[in-house]
Amino acid sequence: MSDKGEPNARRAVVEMLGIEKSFPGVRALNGVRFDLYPGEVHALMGENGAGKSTLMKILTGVYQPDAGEIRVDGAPVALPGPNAAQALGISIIHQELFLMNHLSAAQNIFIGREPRKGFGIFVDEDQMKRDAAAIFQRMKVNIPPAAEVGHMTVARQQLVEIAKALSYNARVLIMDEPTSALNETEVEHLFSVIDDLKAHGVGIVYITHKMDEVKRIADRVTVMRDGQYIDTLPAATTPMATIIQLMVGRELADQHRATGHGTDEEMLRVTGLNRGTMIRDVSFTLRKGEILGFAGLMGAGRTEVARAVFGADPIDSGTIHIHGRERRIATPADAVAEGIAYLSEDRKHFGLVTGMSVRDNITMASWYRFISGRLFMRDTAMDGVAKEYVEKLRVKTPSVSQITRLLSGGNQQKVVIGKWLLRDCDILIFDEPTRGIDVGAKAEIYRLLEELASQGKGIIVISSELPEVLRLSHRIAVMCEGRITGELDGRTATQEEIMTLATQRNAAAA
Amino acid sequence: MSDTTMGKTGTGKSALLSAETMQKAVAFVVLIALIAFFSAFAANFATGANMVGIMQATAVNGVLGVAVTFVIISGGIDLSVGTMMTLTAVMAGIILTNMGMPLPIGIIGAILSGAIMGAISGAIIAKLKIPPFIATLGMMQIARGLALVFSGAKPIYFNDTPNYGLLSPESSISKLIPGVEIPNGVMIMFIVAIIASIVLNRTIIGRMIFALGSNEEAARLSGINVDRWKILTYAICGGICGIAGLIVSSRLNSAQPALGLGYELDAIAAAVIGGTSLAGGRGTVIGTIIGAFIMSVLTNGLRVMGVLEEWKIVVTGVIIIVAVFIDIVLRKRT
Amino acid sequence: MSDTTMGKTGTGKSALLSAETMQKAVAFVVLIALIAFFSAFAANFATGANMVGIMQATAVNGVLGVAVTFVIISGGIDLSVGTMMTLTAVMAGIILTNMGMPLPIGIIGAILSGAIMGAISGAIIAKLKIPPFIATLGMMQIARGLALVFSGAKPIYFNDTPNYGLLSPESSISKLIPGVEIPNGVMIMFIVAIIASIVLNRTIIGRMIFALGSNEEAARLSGINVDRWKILTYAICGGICGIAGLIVSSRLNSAQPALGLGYELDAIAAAVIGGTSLAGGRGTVIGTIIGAFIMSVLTNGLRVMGVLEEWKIVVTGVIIIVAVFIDIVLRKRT
Amino acid sequence: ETYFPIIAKGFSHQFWQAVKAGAEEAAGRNGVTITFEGPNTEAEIDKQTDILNAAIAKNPQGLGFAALDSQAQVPALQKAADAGIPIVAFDSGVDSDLPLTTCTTDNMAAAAAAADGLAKAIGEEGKIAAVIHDQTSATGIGRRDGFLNRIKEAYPKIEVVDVQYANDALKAADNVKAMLQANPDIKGIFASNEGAAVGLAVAIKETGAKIVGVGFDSGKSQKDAINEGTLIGSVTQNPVGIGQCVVDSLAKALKGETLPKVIDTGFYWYDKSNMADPKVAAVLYD
Ligand SMILES: Nc1ncnc2c1ncn2[C@@H]1O[C@H](COP(=O)(O)OP(=O)(O)OP(=O)(O)O)[C@@H](O)[C@H]1O
Ligand SMILES: Nc1ncnc2c1ncn2[C@@H]1O[C@H](COP(=O)(O)OP(=O)(O)OP(=O)(O)O)[C@@H](O)[C@H]1O
Ligand SMILES: [Mg+2]
Ligand SMILES: [Mg+2]
Repeated sequence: MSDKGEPNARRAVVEMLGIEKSFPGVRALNGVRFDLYPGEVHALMGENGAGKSTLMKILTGVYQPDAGEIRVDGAPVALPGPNAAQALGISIIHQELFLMNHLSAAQNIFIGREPRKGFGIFVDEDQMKRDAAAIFQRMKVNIPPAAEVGHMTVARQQLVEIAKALSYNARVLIMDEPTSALNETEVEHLFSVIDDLKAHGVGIVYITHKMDEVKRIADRVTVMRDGQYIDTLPAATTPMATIIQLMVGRELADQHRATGHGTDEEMLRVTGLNRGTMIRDVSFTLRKGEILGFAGLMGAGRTEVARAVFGADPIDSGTIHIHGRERRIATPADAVAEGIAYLSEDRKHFGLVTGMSVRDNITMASWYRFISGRLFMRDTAMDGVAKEYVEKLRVKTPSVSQITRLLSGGNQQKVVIGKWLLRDCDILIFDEPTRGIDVGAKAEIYRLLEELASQGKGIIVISSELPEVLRLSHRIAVMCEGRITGELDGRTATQEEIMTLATQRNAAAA
Repeated sequence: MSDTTMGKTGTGKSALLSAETMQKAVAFVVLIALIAFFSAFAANFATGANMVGIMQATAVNGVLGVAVTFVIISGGIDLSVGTMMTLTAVMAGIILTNMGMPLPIGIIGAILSGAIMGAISGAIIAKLKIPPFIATLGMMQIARGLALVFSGAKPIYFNDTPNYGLLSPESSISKLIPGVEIPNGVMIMFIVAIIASIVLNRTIIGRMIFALGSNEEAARLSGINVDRWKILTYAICGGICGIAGLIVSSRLNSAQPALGLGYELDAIAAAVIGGTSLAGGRGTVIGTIIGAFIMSVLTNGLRVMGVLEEWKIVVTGVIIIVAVFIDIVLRKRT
Repeated sequence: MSDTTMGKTGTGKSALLSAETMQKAVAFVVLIALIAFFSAFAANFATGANMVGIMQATAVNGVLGVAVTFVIISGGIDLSVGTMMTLTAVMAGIILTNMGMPLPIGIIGAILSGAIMGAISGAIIAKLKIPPFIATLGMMQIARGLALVFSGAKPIYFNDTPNYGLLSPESSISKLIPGVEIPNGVMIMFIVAIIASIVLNRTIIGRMIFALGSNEEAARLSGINVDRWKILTYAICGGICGIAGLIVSSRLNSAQPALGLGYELDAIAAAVIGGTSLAGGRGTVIGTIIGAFIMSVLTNGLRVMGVLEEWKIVVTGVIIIVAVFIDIVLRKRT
Repeated sequence: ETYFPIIAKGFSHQFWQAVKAGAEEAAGRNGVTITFEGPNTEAEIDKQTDILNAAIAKNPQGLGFAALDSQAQVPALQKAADAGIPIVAFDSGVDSDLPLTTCTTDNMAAAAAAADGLAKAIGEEGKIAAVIHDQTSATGIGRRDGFLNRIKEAYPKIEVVDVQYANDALKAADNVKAMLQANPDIKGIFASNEGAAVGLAVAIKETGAKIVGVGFDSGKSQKDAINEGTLIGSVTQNPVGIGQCVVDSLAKALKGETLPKVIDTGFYWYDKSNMADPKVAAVLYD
């Protein structure tokens, strides 16, 4: 079937043919095919909502296809549930984290497959912790197996998910945006694990929106668009531009660096902010028309700072000046009233009311504007405004009345962005704004942020992707272990400079 | 692009509408089936007088169901609705009988005292972060105890307020449209339901309640003053309990201080049978009213059929489960 | 690297342990404070006999609390524990008195019938996707009705089973250690608690229960047969209700078919006061036992102080809220 | 076919089951059918009114009704009377002329008899207490006040130190134990219904307290406790007789016989000495 870039003449371990899947109002997959050979990394790419996650959920028995055939080792199989897929050696790292928050890392990894003792009744916790520690060591990450997952950052939770998938020792491993919350080091460690798996003949499906990752590890690339199969190409010889063009069906502007800088007018001044051990004496300023990047390794405390400034978490000490005047911000409501917006890194839990419509989510922070007679909601007006933003941000949704939960991850992110754009705050804090967003949309969001800055807003961008920080920021604050370890000029900073500051652990002692 | 979006929005909206309609329709189907069954198999069931009796038996549970529907949609629960109703009835008794004030003050007093108690529950939940189940379990006891304290553990009669019967047993509508003997208590239930429905679906209060129930943290991080809306939600619930208190005490021409325990479970059952999700974020007032009717049709029908009391209890348990099951199955089909 | 990991594992473990210990300690602090208060202000409270009385008053609620703790940790709720207890007591009565079978068969019969009823609730919840609140609300009625049907709405006495008293009022331990007059019913409660604690924390069953309560969807996607474990959880809950049924009927030397309504709320309150989260995924059996003790110390203490019934109700409501509040505040501090 | 719905104040408790048994016996004798219904608790007055409405809807030939509130349900009864349905009240009356007769025993007088029994057993002096099954229902209030008034009027040397409320046997047992704890010098306790009396007996047994226990109603537990000496005696109304009276009276009314305004079905103090007395044994039930 596929004569392009096929690794060798071995038999495909997985083949999917003519897969169809519809959800109410959405044709998610339309005659999609896909195959995977042992020992290859097959990247699956496409814009938000192209159907990547859905295709993989079908392969892992989470969804049932409406039509089509799945073959494993050449034989047609039925996958009525996750069990069936696991039994065939297919395992997945889900895009949305599916973890049990009250259980420890080790308990999550081995859930349902616990090592037993005492006639198979009792769980052998020690054995389990040892096994988990071994997997973490292989991934070169430092997560205590007994730590409760609910207390971890999204990044660490993602690492636990990866560890869990690895623990199955599967023949087929599907990774749905495994690195969306990871920093460069962790990504490198993951890649070496992937290389190792490849060497052992494991077939890997790799879904990502990060082009450099595809170049780095993929053997073949399959591109999907609007629920349809577009093409399968060898990763090494195909120019990225071609792939992007296939994905989006149009050309994209080149990447470039930030130019100019903000005005001298100070919008936000944070002084001596402290919160437990997570935020230590953090001070910074944000100027009008400026994009201030926050860089750092996982757990550096950037999210903590953002949440504290936004009033989402209580602080121990510190003052916040807005437009030169000291303000007490105790709740997010205070913050929004002061013109601060915060886009959370965890959209599922903190960003969206997933049970409500796209319209209600986009207008949520601005509902007060859509009230007539002090009580009644002007739904038609809200529809109009929401439609405007759906078009502006190219949200892929059948209508603004669609329940947000049914949107793909990236489109959900756009809805949250839309919410804050509509609220029209002066100070915008974007925490991982492009997490899970495809290249096309990413460029649009960058353009949008720049436009907002040029309109005179102050913008803080927290991002774990260094190219993104460098691409956007006029100034870059780097954090390590709850402190700001340095500030760099965005026009001249390099990745190396940032990494140096981000790992300056002993700055604490000084 | 714009055109497609427009077109799709249209269908989306009507799809939503029909889903909502469907949800009510589901409970409605169960109700109609029950009525048809009893009409066929229980002699004397399908008489006008019995229908009025059923309506009257629905009024209190229906109003309490509406009260608790607000709270459940907001992601909470209120176990105190039954005893709160009693406490408000006692308050009305104190104001009208013991203090001899005019009727409107008694009405306002009952509703207001319910709203205040509800607001206290809400404040405990919002500010002290006590789970609603526990906060209102405590409030259920507090209201029950206070009702006994205030009334001196004796019924308070409304004999000095001759027009108190206007609130429930009398039928003002029958004076306008002779033959339509619907008691005022039932009319009040319908009016409460209509207003509640408008509040939930058309006003900012309702929108906030749905947002709280769907994802409170996301609402908070959108700059919404979550605590304030939560307190308001429980206050509304308490105020509606006050209306239930007026209906029940008007019907009995007395505030009975021990009544109300266990009513909370019936009210919650009515809401859930009517399609309100205990997880929050989903529900309709009309569904709750239908749910309350299902419960009282069932009780009445089994009684008219002469089913043994103990088997009646068993059957009621079974039907609660079956009704919700049918709701779930039919709703999934759409 | 490996070293650090190991080191952190160590701290992780002790941190987890101390968090758990803390949770129990919190409820314990409230309990001690209550006991200290009543010892100081209620004459005759702090006597050995009264302590035994309190323990005995705790036994039934404690065991029911443990039963419902399983279900709550798994993310569900069981409103039927009280009437299920009654039904199992009636089953024991039928087996022992009406059918004249030997005691062990009566014991097995009670526990088994509870487990079967529980499994039915679980199956309704898991297979028909009925919310636990509704499924067990229905089951609460069904069990209550069946208890009346099976018993003919009359108490069944255990006069023909002379050693039936062994299950609760008698004190076997006092024969071993004279002076320790702890009744067997209380000892059974402690044994149930210990076994339940081991099951929850050390066995695969417990792990699955925590997993279900923490994130059922994640558990399902991990290939766990969620339905089966859920049914088992409710079956365990029902079986433990059977033990409560034995204790209560042994103490009263009769199965009282009308008893049990309202006991479910006390059991749930005991669990929550003891730190079990109604959202699922978090809870301890020891906490529940302490919670049950808090409730009976409170009731007993207020009674011994001679507080008026109506005020006792109010105070109980307040203390339920305060106890959970202290739990939340102290837990946050750690 | 002649049909009488009998609406009681409850149905799951022993007392009401005994009334039901009497009513069924009389129904068989008179060749009529009956149903026997009641709300879950004696507080649910509105639910009882709903039951009454459903009963009226069935166009019965007669109606037996034990009103939970003597005033509140008169309008509902009026509906039955308007429909020409003969009404017989039982257990406690209603403030109205609607019922043709009332089959009742005076709760206050019966409780006074229990007070006499208790007073005599403790030598007419000392501290006593009471555990009442319901704080607000007519039966609970009647028995409590009947007991307390009698003590106050007739036995000046007896002091009532505590009155507690418990609606089932288990709670009554724990309640009595707490009461004994608070007042170790209590000489006697009165329990106002079967459940409370069972609880009282359990508590006396468990504490081994040397006190005089007096119960109310009947039932196997109580009879055994009296035989064993755990309780000294008890007062029983004649629930079986009440049930018979209701159905018999309705049957008579249909035949056009006139009925006295009140039919007192009586009550008996019983203890070890007279339990075997056929007159007493006849009104005791298991
Ligand atoms: N359960 C569902 N119900 C309804 N629609 C769904 C559901 N799951 C996915 N969809 C829709 O199917 C389409 C494909 O979604 P999918 O999650 O597979 O996209 P994706 O390619 O993974 O996108 P992303 O890169 O944003 O994660 C989207 O339009 C999405 O809204
Ligand atoms: N709920 C929590 N409980 C315990 N520790 C937490 C919690 N949330 C965050 N932390 C810890 O606080 C520190 C700062 O986390 P934060 O999320 O602010 O980092 P970040 O720089 O935003 O990194 P990320 O890229 O993971 O978002 C980390 O050490 C993290 O483990
Ligand atoms: Mg996806
Ligand atoms: Mg972060």
